[in-house]
Amino acid sequence: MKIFWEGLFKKNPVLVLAMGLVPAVAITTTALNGLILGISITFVLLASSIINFVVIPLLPSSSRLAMRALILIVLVVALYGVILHTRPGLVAGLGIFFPFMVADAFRLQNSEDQPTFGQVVLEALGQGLGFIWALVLIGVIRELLGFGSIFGKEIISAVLRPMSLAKGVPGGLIIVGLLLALTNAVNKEGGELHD
Amino acid sequence: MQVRTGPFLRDTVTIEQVMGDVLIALIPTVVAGVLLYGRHALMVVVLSTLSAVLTEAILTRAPLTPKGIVGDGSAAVTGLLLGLILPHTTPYWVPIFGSFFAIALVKLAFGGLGHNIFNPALAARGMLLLAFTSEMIYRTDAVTGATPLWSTGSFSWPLFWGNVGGVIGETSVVAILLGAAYLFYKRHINWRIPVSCLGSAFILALVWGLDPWHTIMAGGLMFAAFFMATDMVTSPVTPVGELVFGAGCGVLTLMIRQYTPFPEGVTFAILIMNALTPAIDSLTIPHVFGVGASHKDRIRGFALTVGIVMVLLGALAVIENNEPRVRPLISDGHYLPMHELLGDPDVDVVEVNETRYYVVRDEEGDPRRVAFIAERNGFNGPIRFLLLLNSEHRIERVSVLKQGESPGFGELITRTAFLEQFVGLDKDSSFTAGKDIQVISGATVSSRAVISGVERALERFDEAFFGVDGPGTLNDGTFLGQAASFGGPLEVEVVVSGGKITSVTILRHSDTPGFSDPAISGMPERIVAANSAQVDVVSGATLTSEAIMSAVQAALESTSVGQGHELELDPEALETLLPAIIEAQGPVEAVSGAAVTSGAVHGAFRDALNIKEGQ
Amino acid sequence: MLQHIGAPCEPVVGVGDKVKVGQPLGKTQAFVCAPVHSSVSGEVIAVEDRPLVTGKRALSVVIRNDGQDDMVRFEEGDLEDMSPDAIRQKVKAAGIVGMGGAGFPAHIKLNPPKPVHTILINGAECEPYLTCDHRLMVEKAPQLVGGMLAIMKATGASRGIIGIEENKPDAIKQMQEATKGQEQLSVAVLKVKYPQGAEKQLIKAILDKEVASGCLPADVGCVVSNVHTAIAIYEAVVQGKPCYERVVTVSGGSVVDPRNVLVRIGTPIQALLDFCGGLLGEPAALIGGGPMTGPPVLDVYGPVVKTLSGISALSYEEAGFDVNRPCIRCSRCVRACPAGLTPNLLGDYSNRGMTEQVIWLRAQDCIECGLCSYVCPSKRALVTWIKKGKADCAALRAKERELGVSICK
Amino acid sequence: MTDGLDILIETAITGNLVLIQGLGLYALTRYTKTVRGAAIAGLNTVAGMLVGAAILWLLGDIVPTSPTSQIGFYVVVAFVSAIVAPWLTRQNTSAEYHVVDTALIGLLLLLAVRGVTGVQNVWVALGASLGYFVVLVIMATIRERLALAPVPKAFQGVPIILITAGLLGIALLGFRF
Repeated sequence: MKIFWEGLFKKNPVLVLAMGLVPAVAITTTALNGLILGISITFVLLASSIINFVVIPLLPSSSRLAMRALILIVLVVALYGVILHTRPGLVAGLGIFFPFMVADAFRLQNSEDQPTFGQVVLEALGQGLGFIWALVLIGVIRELLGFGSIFGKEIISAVLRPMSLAKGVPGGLIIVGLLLALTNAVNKEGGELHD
Repeated sequence: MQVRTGPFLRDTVTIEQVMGDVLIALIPTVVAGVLLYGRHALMVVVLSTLSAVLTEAILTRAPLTPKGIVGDGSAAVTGLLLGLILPHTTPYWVPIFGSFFAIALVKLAFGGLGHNIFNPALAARGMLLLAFTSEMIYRTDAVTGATPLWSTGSFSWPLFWGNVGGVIGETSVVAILLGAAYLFYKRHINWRIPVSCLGSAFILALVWGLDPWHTIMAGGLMFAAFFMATDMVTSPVTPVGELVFGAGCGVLTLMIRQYTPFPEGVTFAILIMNALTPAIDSLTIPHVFGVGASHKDRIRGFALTVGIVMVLLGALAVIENNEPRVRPLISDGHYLPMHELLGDPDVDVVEVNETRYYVVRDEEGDPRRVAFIAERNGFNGPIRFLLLLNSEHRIERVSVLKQGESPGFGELITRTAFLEQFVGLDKDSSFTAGKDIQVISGATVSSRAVISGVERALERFDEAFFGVDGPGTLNDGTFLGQAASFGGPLEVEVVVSGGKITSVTILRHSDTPGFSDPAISGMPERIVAANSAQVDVVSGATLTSEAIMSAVQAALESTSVGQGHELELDPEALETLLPAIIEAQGPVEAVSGAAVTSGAVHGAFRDALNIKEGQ
Repeated sequence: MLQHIGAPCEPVVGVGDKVKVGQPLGKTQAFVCAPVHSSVSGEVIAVEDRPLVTGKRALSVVIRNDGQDDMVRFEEGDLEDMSPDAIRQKVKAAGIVGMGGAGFPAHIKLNPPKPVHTILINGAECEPYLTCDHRLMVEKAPQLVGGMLAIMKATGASRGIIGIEENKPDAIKQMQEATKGQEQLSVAVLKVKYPQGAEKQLIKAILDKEVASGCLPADVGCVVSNVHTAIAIYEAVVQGKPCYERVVTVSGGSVVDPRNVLVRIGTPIQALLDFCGGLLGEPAALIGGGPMTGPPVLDVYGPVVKTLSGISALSYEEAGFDVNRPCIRCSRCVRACPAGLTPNLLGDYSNRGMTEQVIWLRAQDCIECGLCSYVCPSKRALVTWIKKGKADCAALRAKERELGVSICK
Repeated sequence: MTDGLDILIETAITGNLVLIQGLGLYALTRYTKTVRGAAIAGLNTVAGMLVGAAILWLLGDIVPTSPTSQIGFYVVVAFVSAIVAPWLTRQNTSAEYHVVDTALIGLLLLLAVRGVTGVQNVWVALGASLGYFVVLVIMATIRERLALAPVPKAFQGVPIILITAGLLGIALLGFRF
């Protein structure tokens, strides 16, 4: 269970590990985008972890890396296709950068073999949910500032006019940067960066 | 005894003195700004300075005594500089928020004094420009309208003394030079950055055939060259680096001015060069004593610098002279198979306001299906698109016919996923970008251009077929009209006799004398001659001209619609409407209770403020 | 026993020995070394480690002065008759070192590795506050000319130039008179500028030649000598007098009666200060040397050594200290640096021990003049850090040599 | 020629992959500690972009037309290029880096949706990779200076990099304001 909560908070993939920056900055301009993206990533992570758990041990070690990548690509592209065919309007909002989650999902996957199936699922779920809440938070902030609304409902347009900067990438970079700093301050552990 | 290390003699200059001297050097500019713009400008400057100083004191947990609050004085400099580069009409929260941003995020987050990468005041201004465009650009743009930044006029004395509206600190060249002279005298700045910055801009302006004096004196370049680019913390420390930095600022400023209609390129140019400063520093470590032959090296270095600058300028000139060639998909609407599109061989061609409408009429002769081609300026020149309306005048189809947007970016607007979003909308629909219509990530500007273009095209269509009639059916009489100009309301009296405009008199205006004069004297003649409110503007006084036109239009509208002769301008309505128009880049819903006024303002600003906005 | 750069001397006297003024106390066979002579007559009471003014300790010979001032007999010589080698021998025997502060043994300097055409006498005072060279030029101009001739003869140079800053008109006049009739000698008037007195800067100012980094003045055909050194060489060669006394400037706002004092080597600083009327209260800084480059005096009972050109006792009004506020990158230090370095970066990197960057920024070319710290509005300890950085570089180089590998390029 | 030059400038400055498009942030935060490291990482990605563009140029005729399979195709090309690139530049950084950088996928996706053909692929890739490379190196020089600065603890690491990038993005937005 610890592994689940870690992914959710202490090792939140976006706010602590600083993964998924591209989805957060380039795509999550609204809360809805963040939610869809988070759900998509959760799905991809969960599905790929399960498939990996089953398939990867059967493969020779030399081809595991490529195989994992391939599985991810197939999953993401399939998901993209599904969204495109069911809700084409969403794609315009998510933009063409949707498949970027491939890279982040790949980096998030623990390459070491997981001991049990349950742990694999829990980790993927925890990270996915971590993605969801972090991306929705970022989306809410940026939508509020950029459009004056949350999930499409107008909130502040009467008081303070929305600022277009928050919608753009530079504004997104600054907002996400501030959120990360805030997390660091709360965590008190300082920004550990693996470089 | 405490062990101290040498040297035991120190110059008496301290950080406080440096900062104090910069503050002193800014006094003439503040005085000039306050003299030109009055109390509000003073408040803006004071507020930004105070909030900068307080922000720093609170965030660094300095003791909140007067001394602790003032600290080393660097926050005051940042705040004052920021105040001086804000438009004088800006609301009071803008300087406060800007100063907070500058100090907290651009300075303290980077480690405080001496460690910031970007010039805090400029970064804050860049942020404000992009985030709160209307608060920042309203009057600034008016200045560009009135100051012919690109005209071929020669050395302008009003500009030199500061008789030009706009940003508080950037207007009076004399005051700027006074302050700069003081800094030179105190040896806090040296000639390299200002000279190379202004010099490169000057030369580039000559190369591009612009008026060089105007180029360096208008649009804040002068102020920035002396007070912003020379900011010690964010500019290189090496002599050669300073030259490179200054030249970069000048060249980038002009490039940005060329790329965008916005005159404040210098803000962004200096920010870009700030980011390059560490690189410039490490590439231009100065000549070490005793390493290499000095004289020859210096000459070679100089020649190399000149060479590189020349090559750069040459490249820029080449780019400039070769406007991006647009390869249209279909070069002209005439070749479109309109009959097929409309599904009816019986097509009327109606031309209204230079737009050609292909109309299939129903039994009563009203338009049933309509196709027409509209244009809108995108990121890279006009985007031309075809609109197809169904019998309810809702959009049936939008296709982009011609665009010159960046391959891979702006070009995405041609994708069906984007254009399909318009289907079913009509002129009463809301067209908010990003909400009603999803903007394409990576092609925001172009998307917005299409969105506002479609919206406007629908309005025009409506005006053309169902709107008020044009001139020619004017009722005789004397009418009053009003419109907002950049100095305040402008009032005209229009006399119509025999269905024609016979005289136009400007009753009242408060625009800057000198700049607006050509328009005040020239426009009535033109309007009478053309018998229309829509005439060419007087160059050099664009905004005033526009205001006159819209005031006349308002007067004429009151005649044709038959409304009361007196038009009351509701200042409050104006306040809320103007920024909204600018923000939305197009018409907004008229403020209730001030419908006519709004219409007049619409007319004036719709085309005048053809500003491409950022994201 | 260590009053110069190079190997220390070994004492040749023991406790209880009677010595006379001018009698050698220490000798050595090492190449870069100069003997030390007694400055008083009396009895040796100890040979032990004693603190120097800088707080460092060195092997010292302690002599109880009997007040007799018995001199050893000096061997007089005639410059005309002597060979360059003989001059060098006499200079070596007299124990003359560079008296401007560096303390490089003079006889080695007189034997340059490359042919020399010009000798330069540094009449530009090394530091503000110090005036001993100035006074010497005014008072001992003939001796200085003699010293120049001796150096020229020893080095085979054909030209002698003495560079004097233009704010010392009396010295210029004296020297012009003294060199009258000597065609190979001339006086160059220099701008007043710190650090004009540094060797390479002097060459640049007089001859407009830059001595390449890591090279000696001899590489451009020069030998540079201090005024005091030249006079000591003259006295050693012509009068046979060993180096047992020197002129020390006692100056600064805290000194009651600032003056130049001819003082025997080994005199405690305190005695020197007392001679000048003592101090007005506690000085803000007591420095052995000039205020720019001199080290702080940690022991006022430390002895005067051959390289001590002055004592500066600065009052609180005139002295400045490190505060180390953040660098505002005003680039004053870059513009001031006579060596053309970037002290702000160099200081930061040195302070953090980033030796690779320190080497890249050419710390070894720093002449430690202190100008960067002087001009710094943030009062940063740039020189101190750079000195540390230079030491780090040297240590790294030594390690590289030891290991035979290149740690950094 | 001017066409090419135009594309170069548009893609390098006004459509900068990192600062305006928000791609390649992983490399921006992880590989910019030293200028050398940034240059190597940048070089790898640049090589990958060019290889990818070249592949697209060569395979231009067989690119699938339906959106889903098209994107799949491009992602695969991106992965292939990413694996080929370090081998080309002979600059291995880490196993992790073998995979792919978002900027690489991003560029190829952008190529995908823009529908240009032939050698223009390479022009766009050249401009985009130039802009990407320069931003990476500049960020490294800025970080070297920030290494000397007392950045508040909470801001150390990724946050200050993102904020710097954001401010730099604001600066570049001046070109399309």
